[in-house]
Amino acid sequence: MDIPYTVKNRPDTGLYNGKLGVWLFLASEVMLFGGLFSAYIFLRTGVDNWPMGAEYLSVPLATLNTMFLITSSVTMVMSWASLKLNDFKKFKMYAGITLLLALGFLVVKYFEYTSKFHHGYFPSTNNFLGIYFTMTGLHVLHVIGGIVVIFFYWMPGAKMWETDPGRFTNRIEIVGLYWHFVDLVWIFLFPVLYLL
Amino acid sequence: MANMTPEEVKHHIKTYVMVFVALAFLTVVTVGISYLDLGVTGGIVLALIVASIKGSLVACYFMHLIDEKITIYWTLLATVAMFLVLLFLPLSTSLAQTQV
Amino acid sequence: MSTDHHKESFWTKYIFSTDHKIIGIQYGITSLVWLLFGFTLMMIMRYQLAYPESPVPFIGSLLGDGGILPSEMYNSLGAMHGTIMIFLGVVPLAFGAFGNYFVPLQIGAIDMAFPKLNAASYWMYFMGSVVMAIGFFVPGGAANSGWTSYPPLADVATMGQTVWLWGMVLLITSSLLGSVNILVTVIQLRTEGMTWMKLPIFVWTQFITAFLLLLAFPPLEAAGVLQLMDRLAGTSFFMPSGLVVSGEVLTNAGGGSPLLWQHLFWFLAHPEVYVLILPAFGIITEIIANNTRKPIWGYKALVYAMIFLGFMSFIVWAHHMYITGMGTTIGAFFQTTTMIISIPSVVILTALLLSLWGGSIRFNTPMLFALGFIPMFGIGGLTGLPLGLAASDIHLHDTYYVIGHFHYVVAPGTIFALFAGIYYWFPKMTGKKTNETLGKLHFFFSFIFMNGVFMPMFVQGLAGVSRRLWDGGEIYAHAADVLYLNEVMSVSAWLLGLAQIFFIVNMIVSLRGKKTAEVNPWDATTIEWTDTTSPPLGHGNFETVPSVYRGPYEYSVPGADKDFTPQSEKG
Amino acid sequence: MLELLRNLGLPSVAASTQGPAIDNIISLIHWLMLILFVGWGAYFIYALNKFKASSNPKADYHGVKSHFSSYIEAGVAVIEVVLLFGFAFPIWASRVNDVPKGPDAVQIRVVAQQFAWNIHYPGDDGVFGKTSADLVDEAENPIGLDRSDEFAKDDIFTINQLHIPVNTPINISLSSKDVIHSFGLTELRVKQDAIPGMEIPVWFEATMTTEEFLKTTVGTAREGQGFEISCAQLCGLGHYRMKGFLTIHDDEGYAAWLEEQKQYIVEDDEDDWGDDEDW
Ligand code: HEA
Ligand code: HEA
Ligand code: CUA
Ligand SMILES: [Cu+2]
Repeated sequence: MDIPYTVKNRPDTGLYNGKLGVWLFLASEVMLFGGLFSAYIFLRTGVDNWPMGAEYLSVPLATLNTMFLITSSVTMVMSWASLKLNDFKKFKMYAGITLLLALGFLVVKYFEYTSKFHHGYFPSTNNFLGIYFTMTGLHVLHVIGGIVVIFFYWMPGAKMWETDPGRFTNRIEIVGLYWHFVDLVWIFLFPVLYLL
Repeated sequence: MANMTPEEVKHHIKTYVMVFVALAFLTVVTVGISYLDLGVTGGIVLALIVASIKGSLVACYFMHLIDEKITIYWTLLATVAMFLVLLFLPLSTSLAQTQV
Repeated sequence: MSTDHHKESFWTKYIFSTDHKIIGIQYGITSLVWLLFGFTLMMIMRYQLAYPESPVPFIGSLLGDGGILPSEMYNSLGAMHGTIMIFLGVVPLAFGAFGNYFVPLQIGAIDMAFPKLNAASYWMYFMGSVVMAIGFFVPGGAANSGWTSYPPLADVATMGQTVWLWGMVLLITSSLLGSVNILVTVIQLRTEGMTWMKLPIFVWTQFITAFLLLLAFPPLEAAGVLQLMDRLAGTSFFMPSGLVVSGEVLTNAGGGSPLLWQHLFWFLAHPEVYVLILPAFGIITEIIANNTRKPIWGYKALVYAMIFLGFMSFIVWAHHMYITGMGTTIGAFFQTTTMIISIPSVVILTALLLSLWGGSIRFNTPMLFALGFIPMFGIGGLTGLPLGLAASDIHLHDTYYVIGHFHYVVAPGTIFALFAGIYYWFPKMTGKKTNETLGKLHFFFSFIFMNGVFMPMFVQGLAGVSRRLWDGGEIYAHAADVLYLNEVMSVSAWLLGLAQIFFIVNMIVSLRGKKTAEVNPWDATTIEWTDTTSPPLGHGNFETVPSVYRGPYEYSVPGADKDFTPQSEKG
Repeated sequence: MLELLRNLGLPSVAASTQGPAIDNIISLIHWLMLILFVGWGAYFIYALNKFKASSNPKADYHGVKSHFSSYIEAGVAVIEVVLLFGFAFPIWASRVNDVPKGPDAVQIRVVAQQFAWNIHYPGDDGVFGKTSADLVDEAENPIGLDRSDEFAKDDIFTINQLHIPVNTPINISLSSKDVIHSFGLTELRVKQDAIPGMEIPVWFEATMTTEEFLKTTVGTAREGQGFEISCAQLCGLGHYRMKGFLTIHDDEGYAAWLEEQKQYIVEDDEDDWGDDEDW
């Protein structure tokens, strides 16, 4: 016997299990980053002089990264829409671009981090850098998680398209929701850490 | 989003592209604002407003929140409420802390 | 159907199973072992409290130093007792075991919504508990800054604290997976006819509990990450500048705040206490309805009270922090919310009490534990009130009064409810009956000794004896009058430990006995009892999934031929 | 009720101006608790007996129909409102807002550390000298007082010995060098966390001298032992022994004590005195 509503929507809620599940998971993620944002505000208001992000950080690189993530978000949603249109090739293309952009994000982040270390800026230098490394570090872990999952459905997991296309499309929608959330977190991290 | 016609999907795709353009534009705007000298408070407020607009665009269109099911709205409503509590209540508590 | 097509090996069937019933039992066994262990730690500590600085018998040689429990180890055991009881004992038992096993059965689902995730959350919990156990073997011993882990103490503590934090990260992740699973299961997999207002209260409590875990735990995870950064990367999120610890000026950058941790911690830990009590309410409600043979009084009031309780629990946390120097407005706010949150608890208890009226009460073992729960929770809840008013909390904060308060709600409260649940559902889980005599002995002795341990705590607390004192307050003059109680409490605790032998023997004997239990031994109405095979393993819990036609507690319906009408009965 | 609570351990003296108010609210709320518990307890036992299966074999589907429970719940809510507005808020407001700053009040700094209470008086000039973490020397100068600062010259410093005058507002500014401690004066119903990085005011006015208090202890288990400072917050392995002593003098006694302390300033700083053999 199979668990119901993995592909079809339950009539009264209009949802399939995975979608509800991922939204609940994202709710907890909101609270996780919420805890860190709360810490940020708390620490910042607790001291007299809080450094401007731009003193330590590179705004151009972060702008580039913002663009990477925004674009990857749109390609992610396009890859799902392609599946909806039964166009598996386009799905492959868009998901591939998403992966590339995500990797691009990581590469830029790598250069950002190493250049901080070169200048002798470490998490322990001050609380601004501490919270910067913690928040972006956690975000990077989320990006890496996203890459792993997208890669899985791009290569080995894509076989499911042949056996169970409805379910595969749903999975991509779920992965997409997660990926947009990662983008959304960055949309807030960017001004909060770099610009204020 | 389980049962959409191809036309609907195509229509959606147009929206995605538009949202993408808006997001890119707003990113430029935020960076631009940060070079203006608006003072700390002004800068923070404006930057956060822009970020919220961007965030809502992503949530509403990419994540399809604009027409989602009631269950998800309820869940998110509760989450947002707790999120706001988490963000501001500790702060107001510490600001009211008795100190010499 | 219950049986799978292919033969499963022992490993896939019992160890890496994705069947919610097996996972529930895994949770149950692991958490019971931890409960026993956590209790053992406390029995050791109680020796030092009763007879300060005398060698502990039997296990003294493990403690070093002539068999006397050293004060730093006392702190370790105390912190680990709290952590283990709450995060490794009660939550996994109440939410992991009972939730997993009975939520799908009670709503007529064939399994949890995400069986693999379910297994993952058990194994995450298991790993978390292994990590916690490793803490005892690292240099400096296990975490010793209290279960609350307040920095800066926890920031500068020995390595055990780092292990504790890693353990917590795993446990939190496990709870998050578990709660997503329960929520989706309840929302999506209710069988036909099982509308929200026909859900058994037990399912409601699990549902609300899952919400609390989902939204309250992540901030603690964030806080845990920050504390790990403080300890491993040298940040100073929780450390202000210019600290001088043991004569050394710390070289941290400073600028952090110890209170930040307290906010993030209590943001979880207050909702957490309702995580401990809500499933208990659920179990108690099932058993009371069943053994009074009448519907529960005020079903709707119960449901709304619990939802309200869940919401409110997010905005009362700073009542643990009055003495940190809270201002007047915020103080007034938190005192008010704390008083408000006591009202739904009163409503819940009132509904349970009124449910007795007009019943035809059977006093079997589960019912005895359920009835014991009510006044015990009453004492625990009522003693929360003086703590909730900042003015009286000035005197009572961090004294044994607090210890007494919360043990009454968690030990003779929640633990009794869990025992009640175990006795009640044992026939369902195993097809076997437990021994009533042993069960009743277990109840009466536990009841007496629980009170023997915790009642004197209020006296010590009123006298102002601080908690977490290695010598039990011996050096303080204000404790002199009430010091003799330490021995009373300790002896009660050991006798309480002995009383558990009835339980363990009962479990072993019953498990080895024959499958003699009927399908529905208690004549209950909820649909887990309509199931014909007991216990059916594998996905698929029912021969045919029942549809639901009526409320969960249709006992003694006028005009019906039996005194219970199952939810799945048409008409 | 207060008598009952006293018999149950609540210290029989509440030796500060706020103490009686705190005892009062403790006893009021215990009234509420007792009434609820006894009331429901009586009902509980009555119901169990009346409705046991042997005396009531057939359960009643409908059960209680009256709404009296709603009145009880409303009643509890009303009493809680009264307790909040009538008692809890005012007491807290006075504790937080009435901090005496003027010259009539005695100003003291208390700096907690593992596992002792450092007490710092401003001396005759009424101004605390500068302190700095870099000057800390655990043996000689635990609070890092900068004796070269002109305000520091007359500062008095003790370990674990807090001396105050009776019937005078005392304003203690509380902080900690290392971890969180909690400054508790049980008999005065005073408690306040000492949090590193923060200077939190605690104020009170003692209403009884140590001498008077000692008379009340005659014949009890604590005979001969005066007021103490206890640490209420877990602060490490020595938390249990972080005890200080509070001595409340009459005005002359206090002046004499201050005078006596001055001689230690001139000599080698605060080294070889203070009852630290007791902690
Ligand atoms: C299951 C756990 C649980 C529950 C349910 C509660 C319930 C409550 N708690 Fe408790 N609490 C803890 C667990 C719990 N608590 C723990 C673990 C701590 C300490 C943490 C630490 O510091 O380590 C703590 C500490 C704690 C404090 C901090 C004290 C301090 O540190 O100074 C406060 C202060 O407000 C408080 C208040 C309350 C209140 C107002 C309730 C209310 O919700 C209670 C409402 C209930 C009632 C009002 C009962 C109604 C009774 C009747 C109707 C009568 C029935 C009578 C008969 C049947 C005879 N609690
Ligand atoms: C759920 C939470 C919970 C539970 C159930 C308990 C249960 C008990 N606790 Fe605990 N306790 C805490 C949570 C809990 N405690 C916390 C959070 C603290 C604060 C820590 C800190 O200061 O940081 C604390 C602190 C604390 C102290 C204060 C220490 C101090 O301040 O120095 C004391 C002192 O007596 C104590 C005693 C006890 C006793 C005697 C029990 C007894 O009731 C135990 C009874 C246990 C059982 C009855 C379980 C028996 C199990 C079985 C029989 C299983 C059988 C096994 C199989 C079949 C495999 N506890
Ligand atoms: Cu200082 Cu406990
Ligand atoms: Cu609480």
